[in-house]
Amino acid sequence: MDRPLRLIPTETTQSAELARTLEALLVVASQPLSLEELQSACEADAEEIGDALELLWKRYAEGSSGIVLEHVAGGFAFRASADAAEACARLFERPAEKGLSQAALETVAIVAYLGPVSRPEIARIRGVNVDGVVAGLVERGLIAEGGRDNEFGAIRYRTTPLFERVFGLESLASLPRVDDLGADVGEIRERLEAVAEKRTA
Amino acid sequence: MDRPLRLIPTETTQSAELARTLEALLVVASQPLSLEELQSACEADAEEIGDALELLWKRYAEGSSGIVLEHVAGGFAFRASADAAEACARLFERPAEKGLSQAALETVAIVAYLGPVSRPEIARIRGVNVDGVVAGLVERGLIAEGGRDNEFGAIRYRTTPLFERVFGLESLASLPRVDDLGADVGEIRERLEAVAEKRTA
Amino acid sequence: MTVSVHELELDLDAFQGPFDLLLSLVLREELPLREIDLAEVVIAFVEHLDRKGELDLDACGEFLVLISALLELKARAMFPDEDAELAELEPEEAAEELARRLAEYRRAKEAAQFLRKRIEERRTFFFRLGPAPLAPKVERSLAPQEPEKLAAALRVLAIEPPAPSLAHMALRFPPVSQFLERWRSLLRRRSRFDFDQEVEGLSRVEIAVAFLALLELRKQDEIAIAQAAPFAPIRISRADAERSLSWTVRSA
Repeated sequence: MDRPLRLIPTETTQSAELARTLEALLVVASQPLSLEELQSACEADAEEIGDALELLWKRYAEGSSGIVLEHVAGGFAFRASADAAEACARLFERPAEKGLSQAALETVAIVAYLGPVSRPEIARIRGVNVDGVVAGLVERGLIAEGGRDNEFGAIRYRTTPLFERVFGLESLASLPRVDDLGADVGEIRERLEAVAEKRTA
Repeated sequence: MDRPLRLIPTETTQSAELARTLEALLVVASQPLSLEELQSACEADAEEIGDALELLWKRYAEGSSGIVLEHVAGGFAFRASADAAEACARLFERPAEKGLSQAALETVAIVAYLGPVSRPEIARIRGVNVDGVVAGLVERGLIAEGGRDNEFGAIRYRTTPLFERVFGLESLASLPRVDDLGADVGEIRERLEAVAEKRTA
Repeated sequence: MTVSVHELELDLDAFQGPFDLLLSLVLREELPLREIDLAEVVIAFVEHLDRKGELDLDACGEFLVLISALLELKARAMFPDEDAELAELEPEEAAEELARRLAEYRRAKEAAQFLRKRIEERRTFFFRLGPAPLAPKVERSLAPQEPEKLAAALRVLAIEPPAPSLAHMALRFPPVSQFLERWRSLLRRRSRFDFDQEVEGLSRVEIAVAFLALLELRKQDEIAIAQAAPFAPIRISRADAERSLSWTVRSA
């Protein structure tokens, strides 16, 4: 290194050290790690973790490394850079999302928006039996059992952290609002009015 | 960047690019990746992969990053740096479980009071197959192998010092008394076996 | 014979082609009707009429008949195994329920579309599923345990099994007719009653037979059975009594 020597404030070296610990945690974790998990594993406060994450955020940005840090499913996690997608595709399958049918997407959407919901409730909305689809989604790890309607009632399902990860959501709260038919009705009315106007004109 | 510009040999940039792809592959892999796997994923030859690995080797050496590249039997894999061992241990520490299942409790009680005993003996008393429960207790370190019935006989199990710690016993001699079940180990065993026989009848 | 309806070209999310083809695909059940946005079809028809510049009454009539048939089919499809349930609702309630389900299904479809887009956007993002190859082993620890639990567990194993019971041999089934009479006479005095209240104190077998008697009466259209929600009290009323507003249990 031919950069001039300068005094490095302690704070920065602390952050750098903490950043190394975070790297270590993130590279072995099997799920995104929340701020709280990082804090208690490092025995550091939120601000310290925040500063260290800041460093990692730059180091592992898309384009600067093969490893990319992302904020997803309520936590932080490493993923492969998009540049390496082809190489990754040669080596790894995507068992969670590969070949998801329209029925499966609709079902997992219902669970994400209305969950926890039971199979009968999903069937009622989709208008068909959903037993097979639900079992498939459980197998993929996108939804999981989460309690019962009541003590002896139907099993209810909710989406998993993997669901949020696969679909790149920071949390379920970041699902877009799916509004009532409001927008559609408005659009239909507008188009009909346009026709009517032309006729009377 | 205030570093002087210099010509970078093409080979190096190629290696750097390949190194990024390797980083990506290694961060996604759930098993060590062999040289062959890296080659076919990157569509590169052994020498090219070797050069790229050389770069990673320095970048992810113990002491320079929280992520450490390791060469194990199956190939290459990332691990957490030794410096982060404590933080990792805290991350992977599970909250202590409250208690054992009834099956595990009955099994460990048999081993504690009647041990050393073999799996077939435990199975006879409990009236069910106990292979899974015994394996679980061994894995948790509450019981351990301790000799055989005879030279070629079934493996016998006894409780461990960890078992004594968990149950707050100074030694097996301080197990709660069960005089009501029989005067000595032989009698208790006979009684339990007799009841088990009636149960399965 | 007009040709306007047949030459109506559609360009919908789920279908592209002439209206004719749409009809035949739906009737052959090769295209699920719930995928088709019928409002779009209506708009397409109105725009088509507008382009022709003249009001073709025959075409309008034919279109109205066809589109209402499709709407009814679609409505029925929302209640696959529950026609009876829908039929037993008051018309306004049925309409409301239908609208609610349509809206819910539409929302689910929109959400699914969003999710599909997300998968597409993240197609180039790979991440590890499951633990890292060299992750530390997870330690399972056990909280301190009471030693008395060990003795208790051993004592459980020493409990003599009960002598084989012959009690089930003596199970007696009260005749269904007994309850048929009981329910009929009760309904002669009162227009409705709560099943749970009436069978309080009876044995399980008796309650089962009492319920069978109810189903028999229901089959003969003598009574209506209603339950506000699963596990809520079951309400029985005379078939001729005014209909309850709550959801009606069908054939059970």
